[in-house]
Amino acid sequence: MTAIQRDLAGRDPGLAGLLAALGQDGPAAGGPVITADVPAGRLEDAVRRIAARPAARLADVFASAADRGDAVILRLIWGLDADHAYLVTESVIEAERYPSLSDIAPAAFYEECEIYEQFGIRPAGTKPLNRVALPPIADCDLPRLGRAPAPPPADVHAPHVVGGHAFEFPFGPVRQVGVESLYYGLVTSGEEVVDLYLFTWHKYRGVEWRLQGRTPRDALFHVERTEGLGAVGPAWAFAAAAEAALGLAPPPQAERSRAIALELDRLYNHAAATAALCQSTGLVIGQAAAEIALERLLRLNAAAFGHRYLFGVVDIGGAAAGPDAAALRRDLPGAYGELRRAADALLSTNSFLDRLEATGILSQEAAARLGLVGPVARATGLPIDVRADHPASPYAELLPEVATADGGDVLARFRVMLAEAAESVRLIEEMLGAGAGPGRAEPSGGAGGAGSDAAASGLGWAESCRGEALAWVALDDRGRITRARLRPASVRNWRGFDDACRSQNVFTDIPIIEASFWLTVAGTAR
Amino acid sequence: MNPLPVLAGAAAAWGLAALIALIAGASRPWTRACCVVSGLGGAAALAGGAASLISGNSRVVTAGGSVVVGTLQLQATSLAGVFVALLGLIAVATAAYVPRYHEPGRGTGLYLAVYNLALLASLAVLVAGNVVTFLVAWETMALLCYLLILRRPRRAEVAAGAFWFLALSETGFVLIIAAFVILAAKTHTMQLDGIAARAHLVSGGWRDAAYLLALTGFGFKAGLVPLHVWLPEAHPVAPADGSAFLSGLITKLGVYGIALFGFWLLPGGPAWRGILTMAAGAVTAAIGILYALGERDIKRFLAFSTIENIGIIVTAFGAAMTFWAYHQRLLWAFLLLAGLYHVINHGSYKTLLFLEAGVIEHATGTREFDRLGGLARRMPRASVITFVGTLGIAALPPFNGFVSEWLIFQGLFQGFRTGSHLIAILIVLAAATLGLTGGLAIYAFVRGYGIPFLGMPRTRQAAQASEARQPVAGPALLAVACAALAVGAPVVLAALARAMRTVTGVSLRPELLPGNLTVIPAHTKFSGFSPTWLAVFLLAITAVPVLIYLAGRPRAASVTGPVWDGGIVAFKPRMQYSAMTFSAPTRVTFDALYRPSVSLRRASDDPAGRSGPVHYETEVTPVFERYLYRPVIRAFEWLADVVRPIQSGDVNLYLFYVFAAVLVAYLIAAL
Amino acid sequence: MPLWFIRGLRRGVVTTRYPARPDDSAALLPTPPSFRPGALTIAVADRLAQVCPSRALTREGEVLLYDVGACTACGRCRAEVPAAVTDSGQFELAATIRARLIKRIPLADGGRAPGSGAEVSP
Amino acid sequence: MTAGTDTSRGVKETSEALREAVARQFGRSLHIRTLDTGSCAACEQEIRLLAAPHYDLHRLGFFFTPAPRHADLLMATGPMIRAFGPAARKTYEAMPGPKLVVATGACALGGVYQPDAFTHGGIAGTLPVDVWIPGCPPSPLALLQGLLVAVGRLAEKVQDLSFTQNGTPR
Repeated sequence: MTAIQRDLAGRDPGLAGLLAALGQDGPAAGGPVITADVPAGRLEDAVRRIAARPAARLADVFASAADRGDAVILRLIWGLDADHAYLVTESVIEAERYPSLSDIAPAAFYEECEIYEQFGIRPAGTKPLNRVALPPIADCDLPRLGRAPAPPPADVHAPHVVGGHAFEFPFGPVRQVGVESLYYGLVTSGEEVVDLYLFTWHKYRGVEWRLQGRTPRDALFHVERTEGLGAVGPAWAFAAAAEAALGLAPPPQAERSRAIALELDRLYNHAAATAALCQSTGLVIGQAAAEIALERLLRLNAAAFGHRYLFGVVDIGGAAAGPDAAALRRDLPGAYGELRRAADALLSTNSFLDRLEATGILSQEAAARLGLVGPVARATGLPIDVRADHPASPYAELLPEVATADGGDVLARFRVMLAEAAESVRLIEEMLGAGAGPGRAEPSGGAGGAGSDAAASGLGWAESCRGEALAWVALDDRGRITRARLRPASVRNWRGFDDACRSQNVFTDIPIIEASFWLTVAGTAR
Repeated sequence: MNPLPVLAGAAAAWGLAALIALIAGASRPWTRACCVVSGLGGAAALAGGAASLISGNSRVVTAGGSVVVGTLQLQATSLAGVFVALLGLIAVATAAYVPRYHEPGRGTGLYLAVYNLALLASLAVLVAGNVVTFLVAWETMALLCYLLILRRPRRAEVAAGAFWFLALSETGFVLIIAAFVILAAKTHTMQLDGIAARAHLVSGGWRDAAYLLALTGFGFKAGLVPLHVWLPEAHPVAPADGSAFLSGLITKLGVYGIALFGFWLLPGGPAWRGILTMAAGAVTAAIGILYALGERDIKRFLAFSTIENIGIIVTAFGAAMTFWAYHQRLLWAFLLLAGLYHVINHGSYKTLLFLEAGVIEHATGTREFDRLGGLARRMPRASVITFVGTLGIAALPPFNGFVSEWLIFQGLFQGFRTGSHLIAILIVLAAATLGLTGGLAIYAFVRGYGIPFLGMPRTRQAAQASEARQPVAGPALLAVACAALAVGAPVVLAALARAMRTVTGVSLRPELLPGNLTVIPAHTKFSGFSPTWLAVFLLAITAVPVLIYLAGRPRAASVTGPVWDGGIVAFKPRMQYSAMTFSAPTRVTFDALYRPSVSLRRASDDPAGRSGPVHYETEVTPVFERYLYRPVIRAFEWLADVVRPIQSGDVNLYLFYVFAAVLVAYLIAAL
Repeated sequence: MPLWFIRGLRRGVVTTRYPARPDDSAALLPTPPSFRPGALTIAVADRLAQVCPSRALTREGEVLLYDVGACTACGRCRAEVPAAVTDSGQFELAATIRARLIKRIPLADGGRAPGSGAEVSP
Repeated sequence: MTAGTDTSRGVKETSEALREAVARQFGRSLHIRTLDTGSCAACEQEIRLLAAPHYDLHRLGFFFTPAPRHADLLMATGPMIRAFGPAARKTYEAMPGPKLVVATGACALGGVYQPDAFTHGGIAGTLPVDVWIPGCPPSPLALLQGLLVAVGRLAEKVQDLSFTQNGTPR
């Protein structure tokens, strides 16, 4: 994860003040990742200070068991996009309760629920939590990352009761053909969608628990299979985290090889999303056109990297496979041309556009509040793109241009995806020019950068096809994982889905909205 | 034969029943006795009504006589015969229903006394031979119904509902008096047939005035929009049989009044009179069913559906008058006939439905659609009987509602025979409105039957409902009547047609029924169908698949499994259509009329996006109460405040008032 | 819509003729490994079993048990010991009995010559 | 429908007979219901592509149906999350017999996940599997071959492959 180093001088001086307020000395905060220890007592104040900062978003919240006793280490990851840095605050929580973060930064709510289920500590206040991963079975004794919560009191989980004249339309978990299992509780007044909630616990596989005790390379195998559609982004984030922990610097051609894989990943996912949009709007013939493009892109992946879904490209410390440059140069224009033609035809088909326009509108305020990322956020006008905000090599030199749109409706998302696809093609051609191939940086000296917890933990990120993918890894001195945190973009963007579905939309719009979000359940129920 | 003695017997029986109830109604056996007597009276009335249909107008019977109130005159006309027969049918069914429905007690005794007297008064209205008799009987009937509604006077909404009824009824009564006074004054007679005979003496203007007064006055009782507001208020608070009586008969008395003026006392008249009546009917029908779709309370729902049916009947009458104005006597008589047939049909199935609503209320303790569900499994008898009534009122073959509505439509479709394009268009417009009404009615009764009886129970009361010891015979009798009135339609129509000749002077016999059980809408070569054979055919085609299934069952291997639920943990009652969600599309389409107000509370409005409980309420604005009646009421209150100073309590002042009044009276007389 | 129709005609047929004719896109697919028994010693077998992330490879005495069903064709074994492992090129792997997917591959010379593992290592 | 519950041996003999019955009854046309028991969504994408122009499984008489009531064949992907087991069994039991179950992808065959508190590590324990399709994810071509094997229109090849160079790799 050799991100280009920026020094404090290049940054907004306000940051130094903020860090000082957090008790940080300036120089230590040089790199793209700033770590700050915040005592539990001052956590609330610190969150207020950081949240008040412009272009500071709460990217992730997670906990890990401390070495001693029942204490829990609460980590908040802030994306300080204007400062091109991530800020990681660590707080040791001894008590059962900790300051309610979601009251200050609403984006933290989902993670608060996760942490309750995994570590048995819950935010202060009486607001109920939601069920995230644990199935609603009376004696559910799934292994936890930490201590299991006490038998939950009645007020922990908000009951999904429907009152008055609305009724709940149950949809799933076994839904249409060829889609993932997901349960919608669709509350409707008969015409419009009054409310919508999701259950994903029936796909929860405890991946983070699974990774504990494995070597990073062994774990990478499971990370790639956590979210198979768009596997490169999370894999890269995880590998980057491990590299940061191990102090590895992948060779440039390997980084370019990863980046090419990432852009190919983006291409085929946006093609698949286009096909799904056509399907949801009943435009079968357009779906066929998009699927031709999709299949050709997948075959291009196979020709270039040996796997249709680009598994096994990313490796700890580099790339296990390099692109077949000849095949890419030969087939990419044709495959992308298919997508381009299909998209142009779609954008001139009014019956299609009418279904997309003003459907599933998501306000910029909501996107920012809920901490959404990727095309969904960019379609509301938020220019969040890790490739530009936190450029890890090789993106620092490439300067990808961030595609945004206004309106936040399905059409806006569609346009953003198309623009990104075009940009990806440009990036791939540029990187092919610079040369890409396999390669791996071997750990210098003893594996696992023998040492203290700080040295053996790292944060990694990548702009997956769905947006910012984050990973945080802590290794023990034998180089085995003690705690791995995976945060694919799906985890973030699902929480905007019900917002987009609610109110002015009717039943038939929901598949369209789902297609335009193009998320996976596997990614959020990991 | 002369029906009057039979009817006298009915009256006597009801009087006796009232006496029994008054004296010893508190105990169960005496309650039964009272009901038996009352039922006998009903049977007598039924027979009498039939007799008066067969025998046509019977001669007048005069009794007593005094200068002040005039004489008591009774007369069984064939027009009234229809209503008398209906009265008898309802009385019999109710008599079979009451003993199981009402728990014995003093209140029940009084209630039954009032009820039987109300039957008596209604009969009197129908056989009244002169104005005074009619008016006295009418007012008695109204007051007794007021007491009927006041079965449980402690509850506020009961008092309110009863008051709505009384207020509107009295308002209408004043107009009715005025109408009669005009006719009596211009024809110099108080006898109804006398008035009918000399109606030509009345000048056109007065005729129209009298008719309009009558239409409005009786409209209050019949429930023409916007004079309908008492029905949804009074029906829910009365006991089930009480509301059945109100809907089944009392509203029909209003229809009788309209028919009395429009077809007997003042037949014919200018076209606009018919058009106006038709328009009033069409509007009533459409608005009635639309409001029914917005209702959550079964009895209010049924009340609005009554308004709809009254609208259909009045539309038919109005169209008939229009045809008269264009010398289409055949269609005139035909539509009157169709309207009267719909009176009988609606009387039968609406009574049935109200009685069953009472059964449901007793079995579950609620009348709210959204607290019921799944009753078909718990209450099979009630569900079958209600289903018959529902098919009837939704005008679906092979039941009676279909026959009468088909006849009305066929009549309206012949608007072109008026020869005037404008009129033809107006009539067809009315037909279109009735078409919309019919469609919405089916929608409304799919809801009205499906929500309470199908699906899964929505509350514990619904899940534990039981129909043991619930009345069956009464509704079942009416269900049979519904079927009979459909299958036997040609016969009944033939009898009606012959009877109506005495009213209309037009013979429909050959045109309407060329034989072989086929019904023809007045003009041959237009259309025609046979309700009897339709019923037989429908039974046959339903029987065929059943037979095939029964024949094929032994061989076909079948596995019974649970419903496919998409793999959810468990179905919840909340996961099915509720009454309000089912009718949401109409609420959206006609929101200009409903002006629905929505209140929504949901946990997911929390900025953090947590999901949780949702509560969604939508209310339909009672437009007429709010924008028409409330101002009127305010105006009266204001007026009351204004005139209060007159009442000083000073005796001399009051004497002066009397003197002034007498003086004014003399002056008027002198001029 | 007619435009779509014309576009479709212009696009032509892309549908594979499989199974009537072989499909050349199959050549691109990742396929499970195929082993050179000559180069498979006990030591190599253990290394392969250790490197396989989906536990498709296990050594049972002098036999390498290869579970084609569990194999994800991730290619790690090939990367670990290129000399002993190649691509099988097989993608038609459907089986009606699970046991048919488990292959027993005998190890070379009963696993003597422990050094042999070192020769094939990269 | 206890076939879903009792484990492989009892099921195996019946599944042979079953496959004959299926081949006899609907040799050429078959309706498919898919079931995701915890996959990573890649298998789902490949299954969706079966209907895409490049593969077009309709030409072979296969059709997708969302209602298990109309389905003859269940394509199950993923390692069978324990919490999802009841839903999976419901789906299987909602299908009319004779019916086939195709375990699709390495997860479903027990490759990626080992049995533990979260997953059964493969669907064999929950549903009676008739055809096994390896691959991570199995390519549409592999899926087509598996489906054709399932209805006995294509002979399975894997049993006479040895996966050794001097064997018969073909």
